Amino acid sequence: MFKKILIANRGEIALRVNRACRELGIRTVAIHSDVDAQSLHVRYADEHVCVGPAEGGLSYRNIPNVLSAAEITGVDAIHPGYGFLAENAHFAEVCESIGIAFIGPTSEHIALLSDKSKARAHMKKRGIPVLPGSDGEIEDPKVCAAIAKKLGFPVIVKASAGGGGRGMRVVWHEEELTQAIESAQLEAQTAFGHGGVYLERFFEDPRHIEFQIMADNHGHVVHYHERDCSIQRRYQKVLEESPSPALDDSLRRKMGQVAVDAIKSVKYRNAGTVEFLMDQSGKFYFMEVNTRIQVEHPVTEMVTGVDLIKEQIRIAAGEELSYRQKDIQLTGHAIECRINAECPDRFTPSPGAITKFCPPGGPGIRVDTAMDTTGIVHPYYDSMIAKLIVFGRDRDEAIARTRRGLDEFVIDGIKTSIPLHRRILDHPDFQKGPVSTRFLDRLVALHSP
Amino acid sequence: MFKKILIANRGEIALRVNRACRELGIRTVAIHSDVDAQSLHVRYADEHVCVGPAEGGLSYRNIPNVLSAAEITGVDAIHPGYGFLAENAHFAEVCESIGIAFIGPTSEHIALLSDKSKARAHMKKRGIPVLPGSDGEIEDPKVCAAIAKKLGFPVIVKASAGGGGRGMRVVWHEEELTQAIESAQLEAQTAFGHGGVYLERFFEDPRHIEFQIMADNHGHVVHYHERDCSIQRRYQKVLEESPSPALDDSLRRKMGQVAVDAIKSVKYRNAGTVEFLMDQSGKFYFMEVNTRIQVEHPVTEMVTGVDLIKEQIRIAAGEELSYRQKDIQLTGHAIECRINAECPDRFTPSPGAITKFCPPGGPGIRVDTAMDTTGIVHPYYDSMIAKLIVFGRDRDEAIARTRRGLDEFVIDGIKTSIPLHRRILDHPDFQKGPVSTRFLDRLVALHSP
Amino acid sequence: MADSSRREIEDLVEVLNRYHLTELEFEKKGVRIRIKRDPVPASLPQVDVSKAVESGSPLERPGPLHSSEPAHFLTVTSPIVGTFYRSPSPDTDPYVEEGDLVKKGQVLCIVEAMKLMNEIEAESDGKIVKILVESTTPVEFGQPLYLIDPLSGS
Amino acid sequence: MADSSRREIEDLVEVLNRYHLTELEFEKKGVRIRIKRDPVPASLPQVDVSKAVESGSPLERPGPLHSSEPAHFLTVTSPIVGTFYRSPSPDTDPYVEEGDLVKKGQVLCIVEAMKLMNEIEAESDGKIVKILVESTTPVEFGQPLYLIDPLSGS
Repeated sequence: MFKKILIANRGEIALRVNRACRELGIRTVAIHSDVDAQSLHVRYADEHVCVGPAEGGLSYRNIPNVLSAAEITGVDAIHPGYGFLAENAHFAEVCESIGIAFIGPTSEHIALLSDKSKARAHMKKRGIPVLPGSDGEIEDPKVCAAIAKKLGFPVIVKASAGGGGRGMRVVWHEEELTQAIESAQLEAQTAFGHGGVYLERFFEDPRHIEFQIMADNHGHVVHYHERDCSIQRRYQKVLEESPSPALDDSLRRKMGQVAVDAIKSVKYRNAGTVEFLMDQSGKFYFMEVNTRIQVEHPVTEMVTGVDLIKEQIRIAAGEELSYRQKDIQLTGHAIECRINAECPDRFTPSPGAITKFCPPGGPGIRVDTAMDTTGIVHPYYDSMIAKLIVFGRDRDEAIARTRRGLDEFVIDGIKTSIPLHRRILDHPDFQKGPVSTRFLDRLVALHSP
Repeated sequence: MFKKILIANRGEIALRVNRACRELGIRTVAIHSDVDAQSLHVRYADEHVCVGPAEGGLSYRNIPNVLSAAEITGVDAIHPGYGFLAENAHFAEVCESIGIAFIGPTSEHIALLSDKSKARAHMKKRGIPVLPGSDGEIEDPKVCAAIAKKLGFPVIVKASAGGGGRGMRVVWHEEELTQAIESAQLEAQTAFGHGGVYLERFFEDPRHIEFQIMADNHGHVVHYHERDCSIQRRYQKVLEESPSPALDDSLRRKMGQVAVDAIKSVKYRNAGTVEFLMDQSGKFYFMEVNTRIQVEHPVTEMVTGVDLIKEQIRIAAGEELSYRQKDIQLTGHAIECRINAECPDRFTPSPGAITKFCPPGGPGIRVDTAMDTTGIVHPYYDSMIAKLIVFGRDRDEAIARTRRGLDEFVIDGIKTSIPLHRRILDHPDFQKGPVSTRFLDRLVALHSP
Repeated sequence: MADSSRREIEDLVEVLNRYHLTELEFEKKGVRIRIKRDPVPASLPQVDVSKAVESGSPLERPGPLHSSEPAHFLTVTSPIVGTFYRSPSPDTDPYVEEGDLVKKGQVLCIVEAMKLMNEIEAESDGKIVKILVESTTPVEFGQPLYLIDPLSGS
Repeated sequence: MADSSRREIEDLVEVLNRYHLTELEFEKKGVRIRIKRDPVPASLPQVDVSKAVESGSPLERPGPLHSSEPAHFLTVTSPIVGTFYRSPSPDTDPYVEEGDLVKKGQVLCIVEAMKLMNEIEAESDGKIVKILVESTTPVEFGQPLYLIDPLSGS
């Protein structure tokens, strides 16, 4: 097992990894930007190294400084968290080359799976159901138009290197197609440095279902069942739950097996998420594999009792998976609310000083945050300041308890998305069960000032 | 279901009950003494009534004022929590007589089971294994001596009305017997207003194992498996866990059945705990029934996923138990640390102002407390200010995580028992497994200044 | 402005006047009212302003109240939880009215608790300055019921 | 205004009076009350102002630092994370010593990161007042390495 791990992140996920390390008896090194010197993730760590100024590109994403920090502190491994360097194949590769374990998949896995178009082609070849679409990237407008007509409008143009809704265009009519492709290519080129795009059929009211996967270096792969992440605002996840109210046991088993097959087909290692799009009829299609631990991993931990971060670390250290598929049972229901520092109506960031931070407590409540009893929300980083994760014996109890937890949560000094979560949880459609990824955009449109 | 419940308590248990009510959509009335007017349990409630001055006997135990508060606020039911009026048969009786539901057993159950000597005799008659001892209370010194000789020294003198170690005397030699009985009688008379005592064989290194029971008004009784409360200081529980490392599945089933039989034999209702003493060989003996929800109920909630307080409320409202025995599965391992405001070496109370209170977070951590980000520990009440309850997939993980939680816990301004818990959790004997109720007294003696 | 708000403000002004305050802020359920008045103009001529300025120490605590009327008022509070009644029964007169002089030990009201009528007595001679609770209202322990001016009674 | 609010305000006034306060703010469950009164002028003339002034205000903040020398010193900080070396190789002399005069652009030390030697140069002329880190020590971003007195260099 590793003796010392550098946590190449900040905020709640840095604390989350720190906690896993402490429980495993592993020493920790925090990195931080200069404005984060007093942050909780720094205070929790055994050692800490300042790696640059406030701006993430110069500190948390600064590969030479992060690796130097790993070298001067003599760590065995680096946990990248999510965001920053977590899906940077080059970073993983340099780690491998200097003999520091990157807690995640290999650089080849990241490279293959971060190219959405290639991943799609690979999965299709292996018999994994993918969304109807183009074979690989598209160039020629005429070929494009033919594919689109065959798929039937609307279609969606997606960037191969994309993520988070960038480089995406929905096309409703043939005459809009060429322009949509060009603008998506331009946006993708600007955002990711690679302008390649591909075509898929567009579903208007899909659900977003993803399976948590773990694979060890000994050929074992298990899934920890699904998360339903259909509550999104402009392709950004807002609230997640497990299990999905849209799945029954038979569909769950089927999708779980497909997810495991997809992962096995690339000989994947460590934690990953297989994302599916599911239509109203229950048909599901592979979308992509996320090659990192995800923000919403705690809902899976709540319903399976597994510590996914510890499992990641154990596997990276060469241990075997500590569960077989049959040991992984779903119990109860879990919901996660991402609490962002933002105006709940206009979604503009609300950085500043938190004058009082008092999380809820009692049964079934878990809070992951890097806030102390007070705190600072810097404008340089992600606006998520806390995750409220709630367990209940069933979905109804989880919803009632989440509402109770939101009511108890005190965050003074800044605006947060707590009122938005209340609106979601109070909504009869959400309470009833499955909603689509467009539920929240519609709800927000109704309330927009 | 009830519309409004008065919570006749303060501190963390008042919040615990409030949370259950909120999740059930029931309005709450807090009562409070004048020094508690700003307390969190008051702020969380929908309504609040001041019932007296600081001293508990004049406020929280003031039956006329508490019942008047119930009347003027028009509640359907009263939840007594633990302590204060929770095991007061007279209070339960008056509630019954004025048509306000007492969330707990009937006054007859409380009266029968709070007389330890009568309860013992009752259980013996029904074939429940009880500790070898006298049949009922003892008076005549000569009869006493004969019984004691037959039991074999050491024996223990216990007050019928006793609890928490008061009115107890261990007698190692015959010549000490008469004096021990007299002093125990005197202490019992002073403390409980009833001087009756009885004799039992004394075990030197027993374990304290108790079963959580729930019984509805329709004849159903279930148990939620055991809690091990062997970590005690002078008969006061300090740390509890579930399941017990001393039980295997077969013994667990056997004891669970005995606990259910004991409860059924008195046609009990609502939540209760059957306490057993277990010797080194695994033989177990009925000790008593606690007729209330207990401080340590959360460890059971963690490993069964049940909300015991909500279940209490549902049953008191006439609903059936929402679980059958086969539905109640043990998953993982849970530990509770009672965090007291006290000097960790001398165990003297440490009331005062908490200048900063920041509980731990992350996976598997639950904190039940009535402290805000700051708080006041009044000298008038129990010194317990928080409960750290931790879930792990197995005992090793639960121990590692509890240590992590204790390390994260920030309570500034007063002294707490956190260092004591660290000593317990760091101890190899505790880490290995079963220890006896004398483990902690020995550990403390070693460290005493 | 709703009538109720108007009434609330007027109530607050009354409190401001009665207790010789200079500022009063009251916030409840999203409504915030703040009223302010110049420091007591009536007494101004008697104050030697120049000296006041000279003295200047910000740390100095104010001395005993200049207009000391309320300071010596006694508050009769409820010793129990229950329902407050101003009269022994619905069809009889109240025990006392504002302005009445009362003797120590005289019954002021009843607080009913658990069907028992508990008589609350005056703890000293004095004049009833204000009745703070309406009859048949629930009261909690320590809740002020009457303001008594003990000087007026002597 | 509800009776209970009125009662609360009056209670607060009582406290204000009793303890001779000038301002009191109270917040509870969405209700916020703030009351204020002028400090009572009656006792002012009795204060001996001259003594108050002589004694010296305990609130006086200390002025700017008496010994102000370091204020104009420049700190050379590490622009990267790595290992600090005072000399180009183990068997050569350090680039600079305390007391040395340096020119802008002159190499002061090396910070090694990922096997790369990064030369750190002086940003202005001056005298090396203090070397803050020992050779071969790991340094983080922004860590002070040298104190330079730019005046001494001019």
